Amino acid sequence: MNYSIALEVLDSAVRLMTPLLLACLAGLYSERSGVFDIGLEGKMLMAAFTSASVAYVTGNVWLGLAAGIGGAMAMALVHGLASITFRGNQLISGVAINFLASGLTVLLGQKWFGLGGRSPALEGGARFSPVTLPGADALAGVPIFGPLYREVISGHTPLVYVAFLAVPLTWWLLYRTRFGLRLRAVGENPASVDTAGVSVVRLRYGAVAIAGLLCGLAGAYLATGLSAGFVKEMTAGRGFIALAALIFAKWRPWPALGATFLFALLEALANRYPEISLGPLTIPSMFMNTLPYILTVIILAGFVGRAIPPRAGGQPYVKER
Amino acid sequence: MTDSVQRAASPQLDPAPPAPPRAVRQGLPPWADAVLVPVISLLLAFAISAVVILLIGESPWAALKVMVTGALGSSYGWGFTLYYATNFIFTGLAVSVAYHAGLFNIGGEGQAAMGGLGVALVLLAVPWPHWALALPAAMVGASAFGALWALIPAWLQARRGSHIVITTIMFNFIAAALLNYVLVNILRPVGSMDPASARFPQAAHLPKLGEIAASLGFAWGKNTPANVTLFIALGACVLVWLLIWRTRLGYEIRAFGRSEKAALYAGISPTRITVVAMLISGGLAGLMAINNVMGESERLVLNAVEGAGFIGIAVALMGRNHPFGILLAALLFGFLYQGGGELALWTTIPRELITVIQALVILFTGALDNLVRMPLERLWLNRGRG
Amino acid sequence: ADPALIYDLGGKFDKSFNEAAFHGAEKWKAETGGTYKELEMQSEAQREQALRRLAETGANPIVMTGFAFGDVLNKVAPDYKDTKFVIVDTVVDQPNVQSVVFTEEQGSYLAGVLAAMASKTGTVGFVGGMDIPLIHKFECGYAEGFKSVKPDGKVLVNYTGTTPAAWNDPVKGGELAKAQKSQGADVIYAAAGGTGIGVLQAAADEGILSVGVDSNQNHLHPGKVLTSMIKRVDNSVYEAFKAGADVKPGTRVMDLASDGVGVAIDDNNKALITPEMTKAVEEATAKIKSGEVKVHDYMSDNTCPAS
Amino acid sequence: MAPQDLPGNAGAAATSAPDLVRVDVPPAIELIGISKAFGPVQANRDINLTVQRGTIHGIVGENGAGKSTLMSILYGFYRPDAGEIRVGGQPLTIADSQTAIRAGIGMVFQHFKLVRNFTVLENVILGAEDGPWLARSLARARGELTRLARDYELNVDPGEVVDELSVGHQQRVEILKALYRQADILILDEPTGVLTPPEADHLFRILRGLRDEGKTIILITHKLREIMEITDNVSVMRRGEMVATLETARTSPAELAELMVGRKVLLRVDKAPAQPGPPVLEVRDLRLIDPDGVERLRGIDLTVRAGEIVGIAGVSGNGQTELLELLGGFPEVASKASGQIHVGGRPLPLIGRGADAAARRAAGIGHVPEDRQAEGLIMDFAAWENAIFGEHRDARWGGLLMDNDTIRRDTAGKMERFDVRPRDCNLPAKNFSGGNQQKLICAREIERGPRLLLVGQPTRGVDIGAIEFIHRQIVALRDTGAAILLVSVELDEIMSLSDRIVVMFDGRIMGERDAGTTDATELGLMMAGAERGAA
Ligand SMILES: Nc1ncnc2c1ncn2[C@@H]1O[C@H](COP(=O)(O)OP(=O)(O)OP(=O)(O)O)[C@@H](O)[C@H]1O
Ligand SMILES: Nc1ncnc2c1ncn2[C@@H]1O[C@H](COP(=O)(O)OP(=O)(O)OP(=O)(O)O)[C@@H](O)[C@H]1O
Ligand SMILES: [Mg+2]
Ligand SMILES: [Mg+2]
Repeated sequence: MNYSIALEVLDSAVRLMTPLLLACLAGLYSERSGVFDIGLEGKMLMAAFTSASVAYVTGNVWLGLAAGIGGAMAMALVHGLASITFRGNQLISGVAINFLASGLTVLLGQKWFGLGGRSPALEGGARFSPVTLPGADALAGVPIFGPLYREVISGHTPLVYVAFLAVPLTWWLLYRTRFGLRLRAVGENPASVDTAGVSVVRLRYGAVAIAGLLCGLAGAYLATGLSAGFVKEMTAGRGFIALAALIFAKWRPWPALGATFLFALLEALANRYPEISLGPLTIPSMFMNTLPYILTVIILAGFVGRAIPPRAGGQPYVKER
Repeated sequence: MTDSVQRAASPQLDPAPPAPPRAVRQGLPPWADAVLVPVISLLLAFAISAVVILLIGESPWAALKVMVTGALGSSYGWGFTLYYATNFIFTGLAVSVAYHAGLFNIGGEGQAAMGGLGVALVLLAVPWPHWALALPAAMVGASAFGALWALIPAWLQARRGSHIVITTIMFNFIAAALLNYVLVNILRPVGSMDPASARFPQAAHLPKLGEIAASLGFAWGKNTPANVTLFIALGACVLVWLLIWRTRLGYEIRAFGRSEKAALYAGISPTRITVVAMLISGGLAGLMAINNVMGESERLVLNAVEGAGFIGIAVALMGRNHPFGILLAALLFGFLYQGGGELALWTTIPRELITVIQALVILFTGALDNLVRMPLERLWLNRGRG
Repeated sequence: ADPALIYDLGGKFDKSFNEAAFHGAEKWKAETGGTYKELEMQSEAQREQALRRLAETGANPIVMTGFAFGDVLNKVAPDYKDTKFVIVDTVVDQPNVQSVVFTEEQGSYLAGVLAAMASKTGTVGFVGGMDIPLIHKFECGYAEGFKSVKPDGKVLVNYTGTTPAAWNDPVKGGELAKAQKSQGADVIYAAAGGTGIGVLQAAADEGILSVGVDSNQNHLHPGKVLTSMIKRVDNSVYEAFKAGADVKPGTRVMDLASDGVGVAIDDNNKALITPEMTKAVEEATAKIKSGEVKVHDYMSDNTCPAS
Repeated sequence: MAPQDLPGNAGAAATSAPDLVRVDVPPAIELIGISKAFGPVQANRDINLTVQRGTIHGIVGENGAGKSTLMSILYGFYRPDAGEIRVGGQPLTIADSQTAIRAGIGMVFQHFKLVRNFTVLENVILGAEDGPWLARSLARARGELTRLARDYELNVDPGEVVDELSVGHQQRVEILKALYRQADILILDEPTGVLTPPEADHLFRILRGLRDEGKTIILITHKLREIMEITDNVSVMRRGEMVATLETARTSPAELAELMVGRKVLLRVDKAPAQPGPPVLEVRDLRLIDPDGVERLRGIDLTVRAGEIVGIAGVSGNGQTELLELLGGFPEVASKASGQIHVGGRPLPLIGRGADAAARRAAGIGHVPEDRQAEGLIMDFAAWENAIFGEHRDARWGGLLMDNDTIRRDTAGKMERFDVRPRDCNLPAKNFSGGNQQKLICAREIERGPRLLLVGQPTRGVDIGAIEFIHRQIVALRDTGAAILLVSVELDEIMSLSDRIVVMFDGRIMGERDAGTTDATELGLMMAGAERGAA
């Protein structure tokens, strides 16, 4: 594998990891606040749908983005109601949200566009277009770094940069601000927050809303950045992979970056090398497609110790002595 | 799903918990809690579904009629409803056994798919003379393959600390790939377009409930897929109930699921319970293949599970992880599946409406039940006081 | 009796052959003013029942799309001797069944010829949905056609996945197209349902050409889709409906000769098709029709000589 | 751990009796007609209470009497159904803890409300940050903490993670939290339940210091000795009602106990001298290294004979927990152990196969674990299920299927004999009070008739009535000839229950004393690590 191929694979990995990273960070906020979220998939899907629909109707991708965020936030609100206000089972709520999004997107899409749940293709201003970072061309001549900057770092749609910036931002928010301190506390021991006179409910809603926002970005990126419109079930399990990455990363922002990058890199490699010949044996495509999942299991078994989730996660907060 | 999920069943796993939260019992009588709350929640879910149907410009009343008559209005409808319910009973039980051990098994989909492979291999390998002989063998094949598919994640969880939620998700993908490969390259008869195995021998045909009825001299559910597996599923409910609430193993599973520390105090081995519970769970999921692969399609097709593994999660959670609750929840989902299928078949309403209705049912009965319970409790208390 | 049409699990609007079938039925409806019943499958278990219920309500003929019906139809057809069934994409040997099969390899061959001539790099790509025999049939014909023009050229092949999501993952489709482009492919043929949408989109974005499948997808990105390998499922449905109860049982091979398959040339891609290309396609068509060129059918032996 | 060698000027100031309080100052707290119900449970009924400024006010009452509820209402954690609260003479509606904090009220809960993976500093500023950015708050808090530590002897390392702190230090963090918020009125709910005697003494010095500063302190405790020692006034609660408020100087422990329980209570353990038989438990050179590589047991030698109670005294965290867990068959996973354990003359494997809790039970060991809620019981299980926990494999409980009726009948008998209330074996364990949970465990472990009973902290957080009962049962078991190894951080309990006392410090046995001849001072010195065998 020479350098330019490596760059192409990396470039692909960056694109593929963006929705995973956004969703993973979404899960991070929610779960760090003590609200488990297996509804990442559903929120992303809803966002992909609403963003594509509105972008198509208005021809403006930014309005689409706003709608995507709105769609995911609506789902997040449902999750918040169920798991915070009504202290319901967070897992069931997450499962329900996945089903709800899967059904509603097609139902509404069919009603509006009559294309069996697909949205019409987006064109021009209804899609995100790549941005060329300053100096990308000027630096192209610099050995090693020049091509890396031009091919891998520059030339993505804005949401990619948003996703990458979200990592340090999340770290900073989590560990350097009052909000972050309280957020981490409420996921570990909500009573400590409550007795300190801070509202557990408000904090958790805040976290769940941020999760909605980030899922909105992820979904919008899928529909208006990576592809040009909505196709039913287009999230294709990415919400679950993001969840796996979150556990992998042990609920921390920088490792989340690493984990999602690893997943994306494995997928990009499998895309680039759909069949690998090992002498007489050719690994069939089915297994190359599954390679990322197999490797995940191996890595988990070999290198990652026990992942301890936020202590209060999954349990509704009830005042006790 | 996260540890979130994996340990969700057991909040007390926290090594040094302060006083555990006490279930705030506020005087709602048990029958109201068990019947009234779910029924009202269900009605709420249907009411919102009606709004959704109105939104897409259809008549909720007509839709309801199609669903009810299609699923429950005839022996034909029941024949399907029971068939789907049978699938969901198995996957629901599978999820619940693991859940009692504090393990969140989202791998039902893959385990059921592998169960199908087990059934196919058993039935194609031997020219079975009679279904009564083939059935036990196929059950062994199905549960063994399902259990095997759960064993690896279980072992990794117990020994390597790999999170069972991730590994079971991954194993769903790996099972799909394996099946894809085996069906296309090994089990597919030469010249066949269909990535499916050959038909199982005619003698291995499981009696359909309709056929049994016909042989008893009355017409019921002719040509519907419900078959004798239903009885196996009912038997499984009873056995799981006995296992969980009557055997020492079940006792240990429940104890471990609620507190690992306490389990150690009582001399219960975490590794053993994790592995055994997952083997049983995977075996149950695998057994679903008796219904859909051996009983219905009589050959193994790609994606034979059709999401029943995931529905099993909802069924188990809604059935409060109790076999009887799971039976009821499976029937409810069987009804939704069949009624919704009829709706999509015979009206212009897209099939995704069923998905939405399912989602609302799961949401209201499973996660928003306090929305109903809280006001009811207040009502009860006031009545009690006044 | 009214005719009936059953769509396979992919659904009526799969942008693929179910949708083509729908268009055929609609054409018949528009022409004759008749009415027809239509059903979309919801689950594997419904196939048999759907057939029986339609047969019992007197629908005739009953047309179904997809090889997955083959097994069930074999069982059901004998029970309804007076009803005619038409199955698309596989052969069912029953006296009241018409089996319509398409020589996708021939249409794909022509697409391969065009791709080879349009390609400047000598490398083209193929993106399939799932790794199943039907899709290999497309792949193999395409590769053969391509090699007939550029024997030393290269065909890159990717399959999307192993779960049903493989048919609905435009993001992955786009990524695969980009990966193929980076390996030099400048024409990419997608046989992958909703995933193909992403392939065509990415090809258009990346300034390379793509080839659509099943129905005419040239209009999706005018001037950027080289052509579409069309499979006239619509025609077969239309004809079955028109024949009504007099549908002829037996196997109907929809090949190039009977205009069952072909490549779409219309206003959207006119500019891309040079006169030489037109000529090459015409020649190949003639040779295939005459039997001078025999396009290999992957299904016959599960191998592909061209790859 | 600071033993009693600190200057005790607090003692001199302790003379500030209530009559010295100037009457023109309004009381710090007035509660008027407070009622609170949890569903059908009336936790507080029409409670009136006045707490004078600058005093230490004790509140006593049985488990479930409503003490914590009342204080939680004052702290804005619960809303009262009826009643009025006045703080400093002004009526105040305390809608949430924020209001209480602003009114100068701080509370240290029975179960600490700390974030275990946060540092001390982070815990202290949580909810009282100076602004949206942490750096400023942290810097200010660090300075403030240094000042508080100096002024009140509240030394804790601000950078330490709370999980790593001893319970006593965690409590200091809770107090620091309140002081950092400038609390004038400090409520402490059973603060000494988890403390060692030196830690408790230290706490009391701090409390006296705070009082002398003019702060008001409300102290809930089950230990009448503490009430007598430190409070100025004391209120007694029973079944949700306030039955009396007395001047401490004018009452006695016996009177308080009777007011609390409604009957006379024996405050001393009444037991015959031990008749030691042959050795039952022999431990030789036992060592344990925990998974982090820390050596927790450093060569323990110990013998317990039939018919005697050997008490292990020691500040918690000196290896007692590890010793009990290792003997009980469930040391922390991945620990390493060496040495010998003999029970009844037969050697037992230390760790791994054949050394799990089930094998230990088979060898005749019973175990009342230190942490009843996390180890001894499954809180969601019904009492009858818990009553066989650990011995559920026994053939008495049925064959292939368990015979639940037999188990229920058996449990009902145990609950009867051990006075577990309410006497409903179908109730989940979590619905029993702490004392009754402990009685259930004792019933299970004692009635098995073990030849050796391991007992860890048997009466932590348990009220007087239940303590009395549990102690009597342990003595009764001894009198049947069983060997008993008791671990407790309550020096009182160790001294009154044991026949022989050994002191553990830093994973070693510091020495052995006869219970009849030793005293608290001697033991206290050994617990603080004074030379082996010295003193
Ligand atoms: N949620 C509840 N539902 C019903 N009854 C309860 C509940 N919580 C407590 N009780 C009852 O209230 C009584 C007193 O329990 P309480 O909560 O005071 O325990 P506790 O004494 O605080 O335990 P600890 O020893 O830890 O302090 C018990 O008899 C118990 O049965
Ligand atoms: N959140 C709650 N929900 C239901 N019941 C409660 C709750 N909190 C307290 N109770 C009940 O109110 C009564 C009084 O409880 P409280 O904790 O105030 O007693 P306490 O005097 O502090 O007991 P202890 O000495 O054990 O701490 C008990 O019966 C208890 O079970
Ligand atoms: Mg209490
Ligand atoms: Mg209390």
